[in-house]
Amino acid sequence: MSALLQVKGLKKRFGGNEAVSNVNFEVNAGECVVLAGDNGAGKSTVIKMISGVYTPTEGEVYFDGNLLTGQSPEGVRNAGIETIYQDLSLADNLDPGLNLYLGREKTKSVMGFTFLDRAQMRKDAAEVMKGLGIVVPDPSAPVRDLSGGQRQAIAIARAIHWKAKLVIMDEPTAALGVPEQREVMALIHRLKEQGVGIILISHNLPDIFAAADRIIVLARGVVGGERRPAETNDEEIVRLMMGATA
Amino acid sequence: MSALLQVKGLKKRFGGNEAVSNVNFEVNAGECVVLAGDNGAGKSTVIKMISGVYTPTEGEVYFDGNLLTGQSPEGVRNAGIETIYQDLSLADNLDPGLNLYLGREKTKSVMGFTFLDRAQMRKDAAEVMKGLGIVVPDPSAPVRDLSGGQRQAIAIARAIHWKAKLVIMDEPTAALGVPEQREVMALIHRLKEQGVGIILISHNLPDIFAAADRIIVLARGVVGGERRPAETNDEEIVRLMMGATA
Amino acid sequence: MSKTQKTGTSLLRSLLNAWSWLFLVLILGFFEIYAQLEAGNTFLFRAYNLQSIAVASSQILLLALGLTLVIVAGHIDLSIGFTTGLSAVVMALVIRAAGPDAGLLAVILAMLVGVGAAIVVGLVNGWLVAKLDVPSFIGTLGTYGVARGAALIVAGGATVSIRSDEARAFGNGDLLGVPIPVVVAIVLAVGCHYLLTYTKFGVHTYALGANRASVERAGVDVNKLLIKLFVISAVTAGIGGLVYTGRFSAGAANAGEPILLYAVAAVFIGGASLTGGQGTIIGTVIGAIIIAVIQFGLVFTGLPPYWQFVAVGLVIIVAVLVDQSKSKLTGGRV
Amino acid sequence: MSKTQKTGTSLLRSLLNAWSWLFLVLILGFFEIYAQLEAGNTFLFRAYNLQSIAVASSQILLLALGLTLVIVAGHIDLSIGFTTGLSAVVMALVIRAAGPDAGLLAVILAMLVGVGAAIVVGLVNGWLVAKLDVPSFIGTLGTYGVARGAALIVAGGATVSIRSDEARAFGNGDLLGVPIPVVVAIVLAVGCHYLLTYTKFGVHTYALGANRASVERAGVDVNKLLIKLFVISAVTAGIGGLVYTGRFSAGAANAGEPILLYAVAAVFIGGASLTGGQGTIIGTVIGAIIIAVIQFGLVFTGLPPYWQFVAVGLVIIVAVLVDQSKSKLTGGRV
Amino acid sequence: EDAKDINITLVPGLTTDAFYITMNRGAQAAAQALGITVDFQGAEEFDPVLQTPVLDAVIARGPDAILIAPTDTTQMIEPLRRAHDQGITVVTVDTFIDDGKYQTGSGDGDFPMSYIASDNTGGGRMAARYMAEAIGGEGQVYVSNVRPGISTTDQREEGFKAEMAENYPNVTVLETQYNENDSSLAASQFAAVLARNPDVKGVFGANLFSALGAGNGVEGAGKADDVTVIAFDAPQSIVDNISSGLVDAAIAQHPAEIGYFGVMAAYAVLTGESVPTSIGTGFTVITADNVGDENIAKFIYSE
Ligand SMILES: Nc1ncnc2c1ncn2[C@@H]1O[C@H](COP(=O)(O)OP(=O)(O)OP(=O)(O)O)[C@@H](O)[C@H]1O
Ligand SMILES: Nc1ncnc2c1ncn2[C@@H]1O[C@H](COP(=O)(O)OP(=O)(O)OP(=O)(O)O)[C@@H](O)[C@H]1O
Ligand SMILES: O[C@@H]1[C@@H](O)[C@H](O)OC[C@H]1O
Ligand SMILES: [Mg+2]
Ligand SMILES: [Mg+2]
Repeated sequence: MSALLQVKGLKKRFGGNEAVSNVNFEVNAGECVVLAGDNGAGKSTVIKMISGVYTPTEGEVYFDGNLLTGQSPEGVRNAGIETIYQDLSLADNLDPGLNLYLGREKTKSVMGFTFLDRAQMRKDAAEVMKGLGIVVPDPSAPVRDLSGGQRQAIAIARAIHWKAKLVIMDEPTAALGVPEQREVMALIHRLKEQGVGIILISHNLPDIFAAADRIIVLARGVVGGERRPAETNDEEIVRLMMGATA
Repeated sequence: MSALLQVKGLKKRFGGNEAVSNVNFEVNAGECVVLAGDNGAGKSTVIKMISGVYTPTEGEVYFDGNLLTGQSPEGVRNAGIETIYQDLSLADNLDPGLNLYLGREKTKSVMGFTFLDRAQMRKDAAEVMKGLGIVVPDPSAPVRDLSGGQRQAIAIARAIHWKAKLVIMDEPTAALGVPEQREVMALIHRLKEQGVGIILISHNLPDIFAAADRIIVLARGVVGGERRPAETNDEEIVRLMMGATA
Repeated sequence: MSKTQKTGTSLLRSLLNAWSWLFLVLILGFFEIYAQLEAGNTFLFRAYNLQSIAVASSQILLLALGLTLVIVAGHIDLSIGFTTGLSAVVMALVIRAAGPDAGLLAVILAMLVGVGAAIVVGLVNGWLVAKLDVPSFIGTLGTYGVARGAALIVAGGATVSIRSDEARAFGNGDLLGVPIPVVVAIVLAVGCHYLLTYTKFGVHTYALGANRASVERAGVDVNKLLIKLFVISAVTAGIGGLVYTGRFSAGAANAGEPILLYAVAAVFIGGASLTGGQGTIIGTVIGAIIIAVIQFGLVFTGLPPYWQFVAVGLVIIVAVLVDQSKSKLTGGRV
Repeated sequence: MSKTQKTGTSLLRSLLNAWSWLFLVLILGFFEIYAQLEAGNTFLFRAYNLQSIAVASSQILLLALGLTLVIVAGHIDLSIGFTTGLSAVVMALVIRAAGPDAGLLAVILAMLVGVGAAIVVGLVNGWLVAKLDVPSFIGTLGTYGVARGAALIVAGGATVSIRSDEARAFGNGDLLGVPIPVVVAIVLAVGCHYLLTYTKFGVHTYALGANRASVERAGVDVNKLLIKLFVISAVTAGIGGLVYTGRFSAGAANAGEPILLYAVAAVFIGGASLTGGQGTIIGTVIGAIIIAVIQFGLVFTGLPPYWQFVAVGLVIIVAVLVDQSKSKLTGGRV
Repeated sequence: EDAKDINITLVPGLTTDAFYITMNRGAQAAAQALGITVDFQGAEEFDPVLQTPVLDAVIARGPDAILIAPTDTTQMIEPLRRAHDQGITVVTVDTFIDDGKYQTGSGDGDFPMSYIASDNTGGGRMAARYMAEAIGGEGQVYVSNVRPGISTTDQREEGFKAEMAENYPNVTVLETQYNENDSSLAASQFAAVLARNPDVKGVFGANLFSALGAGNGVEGAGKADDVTVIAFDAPQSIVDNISSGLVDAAIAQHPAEIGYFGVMAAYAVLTGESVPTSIGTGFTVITADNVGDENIAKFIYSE
């Protein structure tokens, strides 16, 4: 059986700076691959090339055996890949319900006319966020007014709410409180059990070791090494991050 | 000797929602006070009332014995308080140097005319960030193009670059890599040694315990408890966050 | 730049939100009291006055409706003034070509062709902004020139006069006492309100105005969305041109141009912002009515013309201040 | 909405950045070739042509310079058209009051009073936007009306004609062959470029356009900054009024209004954006020159007037496309 | 100089007005008759700031003569002097510079060779006389105008008011209403004036859009029989409104004649003949009674 996701020779140049050079890896169904690496190593750039936000300078991505590269974010999402972006990518002027359903809004029909079902979406959002341990005081307020952690919870909720085959998470717990971080870790385990593939980016070593089936360390745009958690330890991972050769 | 900062009966209402109710605490020179609490507990709201971004609905803040409440962010900054905001508050279109010096730009004089000293500011920025373990590929690129951690490093650099008496840090390491997180922890210690007061907001329990002289736990807008690290442990802090009564 | 923002929610909510209502009521009250005390007659309680104001606001509104959507999306459409003119001229030309005995059918055909011409402008705008990434200010300023030139060239001059009772009835007739231009504007306003508030399209428009990445990454085809927005803007403006030709029995290339600024003002008085992501149709409707009421009311009070310029300026500022103070009260901003 | 953004850096960098130069050279080349082949004369190598184009661009530029700063800050100033008119009329009135033998001193005094009137408008704009939080579009639309009315009222009509050799020399004379209006525009352009690129004030302006919180929290008094910006905008527009009165020996209340749209277009062609945070003086200068060149060039080629509207529209779009394609090439956006 | 080499450029007050379009037709007719070429180049609005750069570019083309409707009496003197200084013959049509008295040896704007026009002030007076007769010599009327600062329309208003003041003491001229060339606003302004002055008897629309709007406002009020609308200029749309009774009369200038004589005068100067410094073309009042007449119909402007 071939891998769920295959990343082949990805490269990305911004002006004169090569942020990512020749990155290769695979993700299998039900597997959590952690992308680790220092700030500016190129992690977010790699996942944006997968999710369709950036076009790679070189290289291809295959998903379920099909070429994914060249697709728009829309195409990638429709193919079954959900992404939690590091910048959250929320519409600040909309409420949590609309952000949760953005692009896939719920509607109801009244006298032959289709109307957005704002109330239902709000209710659903409150529920999904409660599952993450977050209660929003006013569910009809725009997300601009929410706290950092509450906002991040919406971005997470949005990605896990759909039956995706692969979920990409770029530092999903960075702004979360302690209990919420634990919820997300539990969530990752549940997703894996359901056969969902996961790419997780994190700077938190305990989380990395707890979640990862494989750890891929990026250093200055190249893969510095790939380890199974059982085979390695904090120090080695940090050393790889700093650019020690594998 | 009275405390460096005194927070008295702060309250903040947003529409119908009371985000912060009656918060009191003090920070002494050379002391690091950690504000802990679950997402949406009101931590960021409290520090924004100190830094002049929000006007409190009720209550006052005294700094160095003088009333601070009512001052603009400008006045607060001039009084000697630097703040790292959770949203970083960077000017995305400017380079790291200009962001570092924003509001206090360096100039040089050429034939009687004053010019911004962009080159010097860029150099300084590169240096301060290097001290945090961060190298930016193109120091003249706008910070919009930087990675999440690189951006956070600039916000940190900006706050510590000035001889402040109090530094407020709202989740300063959330986006940082492992070595950079360690740098910031070391930095906090150095600042304390220099007699600088610190308010740190963090969701990272090890960091909280490593940095704090006192831990103040906020739960749903009220102070749930205050502990010295030596007197408490992870579980108790988390319990307090969840709203258990002290 | 962070201001209290308005996004479409329920009709009731929008109504309550829009304190501009209050201001509108205030100025209407002022003019009525003035009429009673000073002139011993009435301002409000005369069907003719209300009809005139309603028709004037509807002409502004027809440009402002589609524009509201474009502005909510964070863009601008400067071409609508001359799109109105193009559609007016094209409609007139088709009626003229159909000959003096052209009946209702010919007029309807002419209207369709007129709107068709407007749609072409909208498609070009959308294509420039979406596909070629031209900033909308420049792209639509370009099509402003092109539409203007095209209208003048096809008209062979400035105006094309027609004689058609059907067209004239469309512009000057009424439906149960409501002038047809007003009926048209109401129908389009309801349609645009529905689009902006109750459909996916509307949500995506608000999201686009706030943060393009949010909708793009959520899997929305932003290019298609942009093209639709500019076409809607062109269509409402184009319908404005049809109404113009009907009202004045002449299609004029510059039919909409003098109204453009008022249309933009109506959208902003209605709560939209240059940066996008906010604004409502209800707000725009109130904005257009406020403008029409003060234009009418100041003449009615007999204020000397130069002072009218000053007064209109002041009222526009105050209209927004009233709206602002409400956001302050409700704590929308801190 | 994320586009490649331009912020002021060094002069050289700005120059290199602005591919609009290239476009300008292209259209100049086109007109020259046309002139040589079709008419057997020259377009470029005649002082008269260059002077005419330079004067026309300088009149646009005087409105566009201060406006660039306001737009970079994320705002807009619609009032400048009539601020120009107000200052023109006030200058003319003072000269007239000084009598027929009024000398240079009276003219200088008149200019100061004229600019003073403009400053009042700028202060009001700044106060509305900064202190009362009125959106700049509405606030300056309001002062647009007020300035217009004020100009007409003080002028007691539309124009105030004067006879003053000094004023006339200011508008029509030259300095080493360079027309004085051009000299004035150059001096102001250099000043504005200096402000925007080399001073704290300029950095704060860019930051304000990108993210108000960034400058506010960095301890900058944003209200003061906004007031300064609107005053600068009013001052350059006001100086435009002085030049107008000098050129035409008359102050007209409408002096700046017909070129407002060109001024705004110049700023946007120069790389600014509706959302703020980008734009340069160099870009605006090129934008103004491009507009003046095509207007002059199209008449020069004898293109019929309606086709000129079309052509100007197309050239504006292409000017921006050229600039866009460069950002694409340099990978500014992905 | 060979006739076919003679080149004249006609610079109208604005290019998008039926009046000037018709003037151009007359000019082209003359050009054809003489075998010369006449170009048409102008600005989009009646405004000296916009007209000046067009004029500058026209001068750069080096025509033998410029036929121009200057957009301001003082403000266009300097720009036109540049043409004169280059040896280009200047003739003004429709409007004039300075005092309109040329070749007298005095005044800044003495250099144009001839001024061919129907005088706008006179047209305004004519409108006033017709209006006063139509309303029986008494009552309230007002002028619907474009915006302050357009010399032609300002002069029409001036003439209208002067005539009323001098000869019709029982006619009250109310405040002028400015409509920015927006017929819709002009219509709503009529409604407002009527609401304030229920007895208003007449409107003088100083240009096409003003009159169209006034006619529409009158129709909406159902006052077509009680309120007299007089239009200045006579494009087809106004004539249609006369037929339908919304507009009572139009003061038609003779733009085609102006254009024709303008070219003839310039040609004469260029070929060394003398021309009168001022040529007046008349007005024709078009009403429902004479609109069918062929001799009148020829004064309807082309659109
Ligand atoms: N749009 C862009 N334009 C130019 N350079 C960019 C852009 N995006 C990223 N970079 C640069 O590419 C490099 C990799 O950035 P990336 O965001 O992928 O890092 P990262 O590994 O996600 O870091 P972090 O942990 O801080 O989020 C950085 O040096 C960054 O400055
Ligand atoms: N501008 C605002 N308008 C309305 N409500 C707000 C606003 N800012 C914050 N809130 C609400 O106030 C509460 C406290 O928010 P705050 O940002 O202080 O939380 P926090 O403790 O910093 O959380 P986090 O750890 O997630 O950053 C939250 O429920 C939030 O939704
Ligand atoms: O007749 C013309 C008028 O209709 C236009 O509006 O302004 C210029 C005039 O000469
Ligand atoms: Mg990243
Ligand atoms: Mg927070």
